Amino acid sequence: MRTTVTIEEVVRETPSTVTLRFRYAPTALPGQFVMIWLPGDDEVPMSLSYVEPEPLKGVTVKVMGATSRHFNQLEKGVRVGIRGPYGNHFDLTPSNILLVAGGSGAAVLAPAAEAAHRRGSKVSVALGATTANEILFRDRFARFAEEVFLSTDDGTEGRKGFVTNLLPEILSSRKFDAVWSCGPEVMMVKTLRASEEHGVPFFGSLERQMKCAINLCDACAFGPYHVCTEGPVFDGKTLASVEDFGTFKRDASGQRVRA
Amino acid sequence: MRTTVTIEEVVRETPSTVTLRFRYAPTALPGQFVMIWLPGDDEVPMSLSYVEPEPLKGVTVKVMGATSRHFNQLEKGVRVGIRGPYGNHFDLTPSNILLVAGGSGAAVLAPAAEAAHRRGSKVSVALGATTANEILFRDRFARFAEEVFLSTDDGTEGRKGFVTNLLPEILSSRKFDAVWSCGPEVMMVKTLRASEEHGVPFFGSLERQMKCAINLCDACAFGPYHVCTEGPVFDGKTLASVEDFGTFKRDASGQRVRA
Amino acid sequence: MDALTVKVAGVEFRNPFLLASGIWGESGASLHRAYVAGAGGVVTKSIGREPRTGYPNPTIERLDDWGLLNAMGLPNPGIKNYAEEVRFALSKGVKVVGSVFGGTPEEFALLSVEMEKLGVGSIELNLSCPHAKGYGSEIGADPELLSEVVRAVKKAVKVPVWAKLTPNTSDPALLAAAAESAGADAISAINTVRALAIDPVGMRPVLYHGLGGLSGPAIKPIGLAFIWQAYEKVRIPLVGIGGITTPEDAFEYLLAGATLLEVGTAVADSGGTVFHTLADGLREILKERGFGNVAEAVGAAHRK
Amino acid sequence: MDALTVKVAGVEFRNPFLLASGIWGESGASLHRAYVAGAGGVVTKSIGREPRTGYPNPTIERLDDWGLLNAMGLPNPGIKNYAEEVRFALSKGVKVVGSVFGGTPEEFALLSVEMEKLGVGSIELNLSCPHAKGYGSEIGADPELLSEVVRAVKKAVKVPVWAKLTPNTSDPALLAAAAESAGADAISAINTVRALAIDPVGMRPVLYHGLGGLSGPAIKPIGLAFIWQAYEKVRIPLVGIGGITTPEDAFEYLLAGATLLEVGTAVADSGGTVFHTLADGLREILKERGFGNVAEAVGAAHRK
Ligand SMILES: Cc1cc2nc3c(=O)[nH]c(=O)nc-3n(C[C@H](O)[C@H](O)[C@H](O)COP(=O)(O)OP(=O)(O)OC[C@H]3O[C@@H](n4cnc5c(N)ncnc54)[C@H](O)[C@@H]3O)c2cc1C
Ligand SMILES: Cc1cc2nc3c(=O)[nH]c(=O)nc-3n(C[C@H](O)[C@H](O)[C@H](O)COP(=O)(O)OP(=O)(O)OC[C@H]3O[C@@H](n4cnc5c(N)ncnc54)[C@H](O)[C@@H]3O)c2cc1C
Ligand SMILES: Cc1cc2nc3c(=O)[nH]c(=O)nc-3n(C[C@H](O)[C@H](O)[C@H](O)COP(=O)(O)O)c2cc1C
Ligand SMILES: Cc1cc2nc3c(=O)[nH]c(=O)nc-3n(C[C@H](O)[C@H](O)[C@H](O)COP(=O)(O)O)c2cc1C
Ligand code: FES
Ligand code: FES
Repeated sequence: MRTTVTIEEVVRETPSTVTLRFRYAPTALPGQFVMIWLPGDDEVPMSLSYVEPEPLKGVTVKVMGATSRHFNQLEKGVRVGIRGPYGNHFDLTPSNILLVAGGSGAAVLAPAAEAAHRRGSKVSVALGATTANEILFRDRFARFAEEVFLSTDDGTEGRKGFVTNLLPEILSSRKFDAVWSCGPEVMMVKTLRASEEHGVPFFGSLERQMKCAINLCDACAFGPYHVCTEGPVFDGKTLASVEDFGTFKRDASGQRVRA
Repeated sequence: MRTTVTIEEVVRETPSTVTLRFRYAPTALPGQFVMIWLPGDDEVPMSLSYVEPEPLKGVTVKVMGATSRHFNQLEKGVRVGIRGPYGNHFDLTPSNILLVAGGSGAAVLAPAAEAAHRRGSKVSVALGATTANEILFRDRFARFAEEVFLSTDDGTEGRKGFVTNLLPEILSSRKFDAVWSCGPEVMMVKTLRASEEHGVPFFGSLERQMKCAINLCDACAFGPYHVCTEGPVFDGKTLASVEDFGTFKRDASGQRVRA
Repeated sequence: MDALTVKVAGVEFRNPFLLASGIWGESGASLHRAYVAGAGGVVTKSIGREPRTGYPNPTIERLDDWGLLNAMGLPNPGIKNYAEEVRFALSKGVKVVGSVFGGTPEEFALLSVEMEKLGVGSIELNLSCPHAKGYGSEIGADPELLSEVVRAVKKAVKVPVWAKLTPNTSDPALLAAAAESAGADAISAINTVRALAIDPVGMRPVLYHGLGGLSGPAIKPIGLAFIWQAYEKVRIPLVGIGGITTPEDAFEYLLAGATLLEVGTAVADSGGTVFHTLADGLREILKERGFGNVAEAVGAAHRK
Repeated sequence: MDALTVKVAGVEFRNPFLLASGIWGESGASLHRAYVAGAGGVVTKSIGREPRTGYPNPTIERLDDWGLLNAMGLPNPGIKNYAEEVRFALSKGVKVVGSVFGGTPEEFALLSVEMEKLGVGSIELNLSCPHAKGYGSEIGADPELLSEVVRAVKKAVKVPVWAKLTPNTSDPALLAAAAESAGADAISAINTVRALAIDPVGMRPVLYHGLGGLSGPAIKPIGLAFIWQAYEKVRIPLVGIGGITTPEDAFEYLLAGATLLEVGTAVADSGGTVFHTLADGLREILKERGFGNVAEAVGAAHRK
C-alpha cells in the first residue's frame, strides 16, 4: 500500500547523484527497491541505498532524465509517495565478495555489502564512473572494504576505461566466492563472463521498466521472469539462460529495444 | 459472515417445539442469538438455547408460522445458513435468580441459567405454557433449579392461568437479586411490574423484527435502541423508559402494530 | 462559523456528515439518536405512498469488513404512517432530509409535498428505485425520466431538492448534468452498486431478492469517481456517499468535489460513534492542511 | 474427458481458468509461463494497431487486500511487434485468446484478422476502450456501437469471437443481448469498474490518468451480478471475470452462469501458483457436490 514519507536528509553524493533519507517503517532487505512517487511527476523504481539497522532508509538517485532530475532537486521536508519494498535481495552468506558497480549501481550494492560485512564477510569493491567526481560511495565503501579499486572512463581517477577492465587482475589476485554487480547491462554481461571464467558465482541486480511492481502487468518481463518480484537480483546461471540479458529490454509499450 | 452448519441432532421438546443442534465455532454468550437461514425460505433470529461449554450449539424453535413450521420439520443432516452470534447477553453475577418464561422464552433463559448455576448462583424457575405437554425444558431446569413452578393456561399441569399469577407468591417466598424473563411481551410487562414491586432487578429478552442484525436497518427499533445490538436483553429501567414496551412493535414495513 | 459548518442550497448543517438513507431511518427515535451521536443531519429512509414490507430475509449479506450487500426492497410504512417519525425527529431539532421514492414523476412530487408539509429542510429523491416506468431500466439511469422527476418535484415544492443518483451507469456526468438542468439543487451519489452473492453450499443467491446493492469501503473508489466526474460537469453542490468510514475517506470526498457527505454502512460497526470520530478527525485534517473550513477543501484535487 | 475440460464455441480448454487480459501478457514467455503454471489458456494483453506507451506511473494503486485500481492506458507494442510474442506462446502449445482494442469497427476487424493469421484459437474484443467514436462514451457501453464492432469482426474472421463487456452500464442484459444478436460466440465480463483514488497528502488523484478501474475481490459481487443477468438473457457461453481468487469464487461464478473464467488480480499475490490452486480446488468442489464436470454446474443457481 502506498504511503507518504517526508525527506529528512538530502545528501549530495556527486554532481549528478543525491541521496534522500526518510523514515519508512516496512522492513527492507538489501537489494530490494521501492516505488517512489513525486506527485505531479512520475513514479519510479529506486533501490534502497540505506536499510535497517539505519534509522533512516534512503534512495540514491542519479540524474538520467526529467524525473530523476526532479528528484535531484528535492529539498528537506518534501513529502513523497512510496510503496514497497519489492523484489528479492542479496544472499549475504558468501564470505569473500567482490562488488562491481557502475554509475548508480553502487546504490543497491552498498547496503548489501555493509550487511554482509556485519555478518563477517570480506568485501572488495570495483567502482566505475564516467569521471572522478562521479564516483559514488567511495568513502562509504572505504570504511569496511578490503580494497576499493577505481576506474573512470576519462582517467581522472583510478584506471582509465571501463571498470570491467579491472576484473581479470582482481579476480586472479584472490579467491572470491561471490561477485555482486549492478550497473549498465553491458557492464554486467562482461562481469558475468569474467566471473564465470574464474568460477565465481555471480549475482546481478537488473533494471527494467516497472509499472505495477507486484507481478501483474508484465512491464518488467525478462524472459519468463518478472524483475519486480523474482528480481531485481538474479544469479549468473539464470541471467545467462535468458536471451534478453544484454540484448534487449522492453520500453513502456512493450516493444523490444536495445538493453 | 454467513456460514453453513449441519444439523447433527434433532430433539422434539414439545408437540410444537424442536431443538436443532449443530457445531458452530464462534463463541456465544447466553442470551445471544443467531440469524438462521433455510435457503429458499426465510432467515430468522433464534436465541441460542445451547452455548459453550456444550460441544453442540442449539436453537429451540416453536411453531408460529410458515418458517418456524419448516424448522420444526428439519431432519438430521440438513444444512442451514447461519450468522452471528449477535446481541448482548445476560449478566451472570446475581446469586439468586428467578426465571419467568412463557412459551419458547425458556429457550434463551435455559443456557443463561445453567451458566449462572455453574458460577454458583441459585436459580428458581417459573414456567408457563398453554398446556401440559407444551412446557419447555421442564427436565432441563429440574436438573439444577432450586424449584420449578409450573402453570398452564388450561390447568392441565401446575397452576391454571398465566405464569405471572405465580409471581406474587414466589417473589414473597424468598429474596431474589434478579428476575430474568422471556416470553410474550404482556407477560414481561407484568413480570417487570411484579419485580419492581418486590424491588428485584429485572432483565428481559425482547423480540422485534430482525433484518440486518448488525445495527444498520432499524427494523428492530425499540425506542432509541436497536434490539439486535443493544438487546435483546434489556434491564427493567430501560424497558420502563421506552413507550414501545408492551404497547407496540413494528412490522416488516416499519408500521407500528400492537406488541 | 465553525470550520465544519456547511450550507447547501441555503440549508445549514453543523457538520458535513449525514446519516445515509435507509440506515437507522425507520423510527424518529433512531433519527434523533444519530443526531445526538454527532451527525450533521439525517436522511430518512426512502418513503413511498403505501406501506411496503420489503423483501423477506436474507436482506443483507456481509461480505467481509470491506463490503455489504443488501436488498431490503424499500420497506417503509408509507408516508402517512411515517409522518409521526419525522415529526418526532423535527421536534427534537434534528436536521432532517426527507427521502422519497416513486414510480412516476407525479408520485415523487406528491411524496415530496407531503415531506415538505411535515417540515423537512431538504428532499432527497431516491432515483434508483427498481419500480420504474420505461423499458424496465431504473428511472435514475435514464436521463430523460430522471429530468422529468426532478422537474415535477421542483415545481411542487420550495425546499431544496437533491437528486440521488446511481453508479450503475455508463456516464455519471450525463446523469448529473440532466439532474442539474432539470433544476436539482444538489446531487447525492452514490447509491449502492448492483451486485450478487451466491451461497456455494445452497447453490443459490444468498439474498432473497437475488440481486442486491454493494456498499461499504469497497465502493469508496467508485463513489469518488462519480463525484469527480460530476464535479467536472456541474456547478450544484454534491453530496458524497459510498464507503465513508474514516476521516481520510471524508477528506478525499471533499477533495474530489463533495460538499456534504452521507455515512451508511460504517454506522453498523460503530453504532453511531462514527459521527464523532469523523467530525473530530476531519476538523483535525482541515486544520493541519491549512483549510479554514470545509468549503475551501471542496474540489481541491481538481485544482492541481 | 476430464471434469475440468471446457469447450467454448468449439475450442477446448483443459480447465476453465484463463489468464485475464492485461496480466502477464506483454511477452510470449510470460504467457507460456502462465500456461505452465496451470492456466487453462491465456488471453493476451489488448493489442492495438500502433505501439502505445500507456500512461505514466502511477498506473496502479493497491487499495487493500480486497482491491486494486489501475489505469495502464492500454500500453502495447502494436500488433506487428506483438506477433512474435503470440507466435512464441503458440509454438509452446499454449491456448491463446487474442485480445484486441480499437476505435472503430474496421480497426477491430483488422486487428482480429491479424490475430487470426497468427493462429490464436479465439478472439476477445476489449469493448471498454476509452477511444471511441460516438458521444465520448465508451464503445462497449453503447449497444449500437458494440453491435457494429461485433458484426464487423464476425464478418472478418472464422475463429470464435468473445465480446468483453463493461460493468459500467445501467443494463448488463441489454449489452449482452446486443453482443449475442450481433453474432458474438461468447461474452466475457467484467472488465474493471470505474473508480478513483485520491491521495489525501498530495491532494490529487493517485493514478496519473486520474480515473482508473477497480479489480480484485471487491468486484466479485459485481461480476457475479453481471453474469447472473446475462445468463438470464442470452444463450451463448459466458466467461466470468472479476475478483476470482479462491476455488469457491470460481464455483460461484459457474453457478451464476459462467462457463469459462479469467483470473487477473489474484495472479499478483500468487505469482501464478493460483492456477493450480484454483483447478485442484474446483475439481474437489465439483466432485463433492456431485457434478460430473464443469458444464453441469453452469447456471445451477438459476435452477433453484
Ligand atoms: C529495480 C530498479 C532499481 C533502480 N534503482 C535505481 C537507483 O537506486 N538509483 C537510480 O538512480 N536509478 C535507479 N533505477 C532507475 C530509475 O528507476 C529510473 O529509470 C531513472 O531514474 C531514470 O528516470 P528518468 O525518468 O529520470 O529518466 P528517463 O528520461 O525516463 O530515461 C532516462 C534513461 O533511463 C531509462 N529508464 C527510464 N525509466 C526506466 C525504468 N522504469 N526502468 C529502467 N530504465 C528506465 C531510459 O531507458 C533512458 O535510458 C532503478 C530501476 C529499477 C528498475
Ligand atoms: C432476538 C430474537 C430471538 C428469538 N428467539 C427465538 C427462539 O429461541 N425460539 C423461537 O421459537 N422463536 C424465537 N424468535 C422468534 C422467531 O424469530 C420468529 O419470529 C418465529 O419463529 C416466527 O416465525 P414464522 O415465520 O414461523 O412466523 P410468522 O408467520 O412470521 O409470524 C408468526 C408470529 O410471529 C411474529 N414474528 C414474525 N417474525 C418475527 C420477527 N422477525 N421478530 C419478532 N416476531 C416475529 C409475527 O408477528 C406473528 O405474530 C426470536 C426472535 C427474536 C427477535
Ligand atoms: C441496509 C441499507 C438500506 C438502504 N436503504 C436505502 C434507501 O432506502 N434509500 C436510499 O436512497 N438509499 C439506501 N441505501 C443506500 C445508502 O443510503 C448509501 O447510498 C449506500 O449504502 C452507500 O453508502 P455506504 O457505503 O456508506 O453504505 C441503503 C443502504 C443499505 C446498506
Ligand atoms: C493491470 C491490469 C491491466 C489490465 N489490462 C487489460 C487489458 O489490456 N484488456 C482488458 O480487456 N482488460 C484488462 N484488464 C482487466 C482484466 O482483464 C479483468 O477484466 C479485471 O482485472 C477483473 O478481473 P480481476 O478482478 O480478476 O482482476 C486489466 C486489469 C489489470 C488489473
Ligand atoms: S512491474 Fe508489473 S509485473 Fe513487474
Ligand atoms: S435488525 Fe437491523 S438494526 Fe437491528
